[in-house]
Amino acid sequence: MKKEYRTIINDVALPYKWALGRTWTRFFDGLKEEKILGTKCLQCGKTFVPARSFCPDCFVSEMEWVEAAQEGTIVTWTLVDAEYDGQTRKPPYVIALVKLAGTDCCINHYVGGIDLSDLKKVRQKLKEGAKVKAVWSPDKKADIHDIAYFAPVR
Amino acid sequence: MKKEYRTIINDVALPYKWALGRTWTRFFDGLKEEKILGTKCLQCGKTFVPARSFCPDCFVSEMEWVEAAQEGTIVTWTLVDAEYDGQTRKPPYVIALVKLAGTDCCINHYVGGIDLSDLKKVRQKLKEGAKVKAVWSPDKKADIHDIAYFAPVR
Amino acid sequence: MGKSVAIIGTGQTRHGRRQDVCYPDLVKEAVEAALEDAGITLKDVDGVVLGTMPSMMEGVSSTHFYFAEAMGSVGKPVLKVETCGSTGQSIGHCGFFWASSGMADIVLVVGSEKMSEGDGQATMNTVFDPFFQRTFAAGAPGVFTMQSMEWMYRFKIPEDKGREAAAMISVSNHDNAMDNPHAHIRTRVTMDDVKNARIITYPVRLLDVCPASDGACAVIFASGDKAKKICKKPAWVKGIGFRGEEFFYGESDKAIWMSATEAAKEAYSQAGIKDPLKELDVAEVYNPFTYQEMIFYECFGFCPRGKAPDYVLKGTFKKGGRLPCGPSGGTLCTNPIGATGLIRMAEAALQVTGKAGARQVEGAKLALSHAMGGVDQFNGVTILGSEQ
Amino acid sequence: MGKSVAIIGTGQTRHGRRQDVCYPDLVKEAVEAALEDAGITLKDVDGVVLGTMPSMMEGVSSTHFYFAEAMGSVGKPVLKVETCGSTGQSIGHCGFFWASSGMADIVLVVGSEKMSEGDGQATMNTVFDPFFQRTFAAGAPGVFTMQSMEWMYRFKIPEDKGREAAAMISVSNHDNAMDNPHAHIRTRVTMDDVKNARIITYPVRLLDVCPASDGACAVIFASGDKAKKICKKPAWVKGIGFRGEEFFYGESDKAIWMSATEAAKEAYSQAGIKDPLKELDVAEVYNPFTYQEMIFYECFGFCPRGKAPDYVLKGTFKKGGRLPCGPSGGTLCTNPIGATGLIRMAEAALQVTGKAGARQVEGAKLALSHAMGGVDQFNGVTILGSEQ
Ligand SMILES: [Zn+2]
Ligand SMILES: [Zn+2]
Repeated sequence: MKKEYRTIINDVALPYKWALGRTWTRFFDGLKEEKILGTKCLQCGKTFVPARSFCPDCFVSEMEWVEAAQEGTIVTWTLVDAEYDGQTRKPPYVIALVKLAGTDCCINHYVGGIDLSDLKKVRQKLKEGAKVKAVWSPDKKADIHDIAYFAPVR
Repeated sequence: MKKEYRTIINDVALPYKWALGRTWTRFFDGLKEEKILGTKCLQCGKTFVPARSFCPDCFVSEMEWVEAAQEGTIVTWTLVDAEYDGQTRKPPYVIALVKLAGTDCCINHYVGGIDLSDLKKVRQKLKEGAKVKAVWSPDKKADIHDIAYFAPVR
Repeated sequence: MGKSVAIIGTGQTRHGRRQDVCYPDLVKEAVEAALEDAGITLKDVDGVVLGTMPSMMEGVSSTHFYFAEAMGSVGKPVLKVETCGSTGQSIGHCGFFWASSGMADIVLVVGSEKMSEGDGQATMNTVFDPFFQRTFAAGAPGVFTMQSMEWMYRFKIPEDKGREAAAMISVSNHDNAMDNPHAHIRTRVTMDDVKNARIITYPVRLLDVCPASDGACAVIFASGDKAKKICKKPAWVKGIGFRGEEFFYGESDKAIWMSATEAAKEAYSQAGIKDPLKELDVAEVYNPFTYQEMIFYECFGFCPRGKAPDYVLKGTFKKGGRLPCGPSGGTLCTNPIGATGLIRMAEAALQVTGKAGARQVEGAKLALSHAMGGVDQFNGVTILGSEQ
Repeated sequence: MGKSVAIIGTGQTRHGRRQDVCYPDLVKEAVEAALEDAGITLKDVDGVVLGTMPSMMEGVSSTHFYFAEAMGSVGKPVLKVETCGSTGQSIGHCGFFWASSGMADIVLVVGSEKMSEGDGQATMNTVFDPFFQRTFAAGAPGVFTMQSMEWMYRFKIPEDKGREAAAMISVSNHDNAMDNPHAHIRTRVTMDDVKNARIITYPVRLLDVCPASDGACAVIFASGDKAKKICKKPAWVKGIGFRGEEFFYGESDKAIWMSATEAAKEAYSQAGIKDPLKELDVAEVYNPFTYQEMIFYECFGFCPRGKAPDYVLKGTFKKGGRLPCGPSGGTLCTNPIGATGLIRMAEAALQVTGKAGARQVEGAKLALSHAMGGVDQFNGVTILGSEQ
């Protein structure tokens, strides 16, 4: 018997040329030199990483460049153990929100340099407040992966 | 001097599995057998190609299958002479709206089998009301390209 | 509040894997059901609002055009609105604004998704900027799980207690879905099933997570005057609230969650609700993840901060509990994203008009419906009531 | 009409190739300008409506989230609306509904596109269904040119006359753009330049077609009461109209074009306009293609069917003519798609409030603005006036 309905399988690919603008270009140039650059709002005093061209709280452009610490603490994390189309890493891996010392927001990144085979041990190591430090990629492309991952300190 | 801003070039590709449903599956199966199938609304009597599962005018599902003529007339056309990402043909080529005899709407397709080197001659051949006829692809995949193009008659 | 507006009809498809129909035909299924429920025809409709996920989910970027016949929008004004997961609430709010402005008497609102045609998590990744956050997203589970962990850390919720309560939420949603003929997943699960399911994003497991569904929902809004004329028992819009958050995920506090908290607060204030746990009869909370559902309970004032697991464990939000949540089986058992938030609203309308069948909460008069979108950035709340 | 609503401020970026800024920063440029024009701050804004093309144009599918800070929507209700090219009118209408419903006093409406970041025609192709129409689309030029040919056949317009009138439209829009500091293309062209430009889709040539621009526009709507309190000279919304058409391109008559005709008719009826050519002082018609602009003139009742070329050739729609069209240089010289329809509305607002600078039509009191979307499926019209 003939099948009554069918599906058609296809991809749609679209090309992009994303502009970084001055602020993000400088932020990524910083990564290439192993510096994590943020901007500090001259009105409210908050420091944002990645750098912003204007303060998200005050809507003003008066910001000054600062170099952020490369150490920070874990605010939250999860161990990803499922595959999705579009992922750049093969699971399992850990993603986390990291608050760099002296900044007023968190950044998303991987946490690496730990053994993921025993969940209990992972859970003991990766707590809220656990200290982590940026580990740099040897090959730098001026993109967010110039930081290879954050690794637990001590 | 260092460039102040940069762009990042990348593609985004997304995968799809499009469902044809019963009506469109049968329509494309028809093409494979060199038949152009439409549906006729039992309420208003209009015939639509490609086949529809319900009448777009009456919003009722009472439709009967009909085989449409393979000849029709050109309602409008244009000669495409510019390249775009995502085109399946290399320009120049002609696209047109063709009204198959006995149907109440037009379909989009290519017009082929004509010499495109002299615009004046093209313009003389491809007029509103000019008769065209479906030319079938030798290799059929049960998709809209089973009709290779419409070609002028006489 | 503006001029009063009511819901006079709702319609849903059979949700699930619907490869038997093309996408426009799926949408028509919901539209026809809603028209029938309201006892009107397309001719009575003055305007149409459509919502889906970011529109490349199914590879057709302009679905308001793809569905022109399926939603009967030919010859009518039509709007396409999308705010990710919160789309269903946003299109409802848009329908409300339109009818309340006096520019339309009857507005047809349609939400849909056909997730079997695309890749949900790949599409979800395109929601993020391509520079900073996209590669660390791990789809929706990644961010929603990080939020849940942040919440448990903040309120010192022991891992075991969180796990137990989340499992109970999964079990009770699955139980409820058995009463809902539209639901996608209709299987009972046990506490052990949930706790032993495979890990997606630790500690979240497969049965803590919604499915990817095909489905559509249509809801018909009418101006107050029109509603009273043509509908015996409309569901009145008592309050609406919506809030957006920051672009950088790491910039806002997701354990407290301003957007969810403030959206509910605004809706309550319009509806005159002071003690939601006492005054609401039923809630349709957008719950694609069990752990996250508990954060919503706290944001919506159903219990104090950090106490949701305790309330869950004592059965407050179960069928027969003080405030039944998700009698439909919720997002956890059915998630056609662009439709999901509108399904919550439709279910709330069914409840306050006594038309919810086997999933009816006896005597329900005041209901909360809700949806969340982006990567935690958007929350929308609508309160419906049986009285004007 | 509902409760009265007015535009109290507008802002535009410098449009063109803006690779000097990231996309959110481009949007902020327009928002800042509009706030300054209205003399308010973000704190005064009750809600935000954003519109863009189908959102994969720039590869970020949820721009309402990407722009959260740039449009100041954090902590506010926010809607994302997109109807392709007609987006700019749709978001304006949405702003109107919202302010008119009484649920907001001030609504910030933002439209944007950064076409240098994506591929416009490749994105345009995703608008079509993947089964029947996508591969024959040839982007926007293909369908718009077929429509123009259909129109010339229908009304037996000689090819040379059509060509001459279309060239004149190109020349006059390019001339007008010289007066507009925001315009993307600011170069004078001659009739011969247009007629000898390279063919895109015969008979349409390069100078018959709009550019792909980066740009954003912001327009601030206020309820009538609020507008009168805080704005000396608001632009009043006198009428809005929008219509959708069929999904299959070949199903409707594009030479008559129901959606354009009926959208204008509805807006005229609300505004009390009977003879648009006489009563309107200026029009900002959405004109990405010269030939197509003439079809709009006929649909909008500026001249009888089939007579647009004659009216164009006698100068009716030029600067100083009976009804100046596109004093800004129009879409033909600036097309950041999601912003374009809103730019038309902003330009109309500038005209009726006497703030249009070098492009001001002396004493303009009543203006039409318009946008078209999909592949001819959507048309939206808004009439603005200097008096309530
Ligand atoms: Zn600040
Ligand atoms: Zn019919």
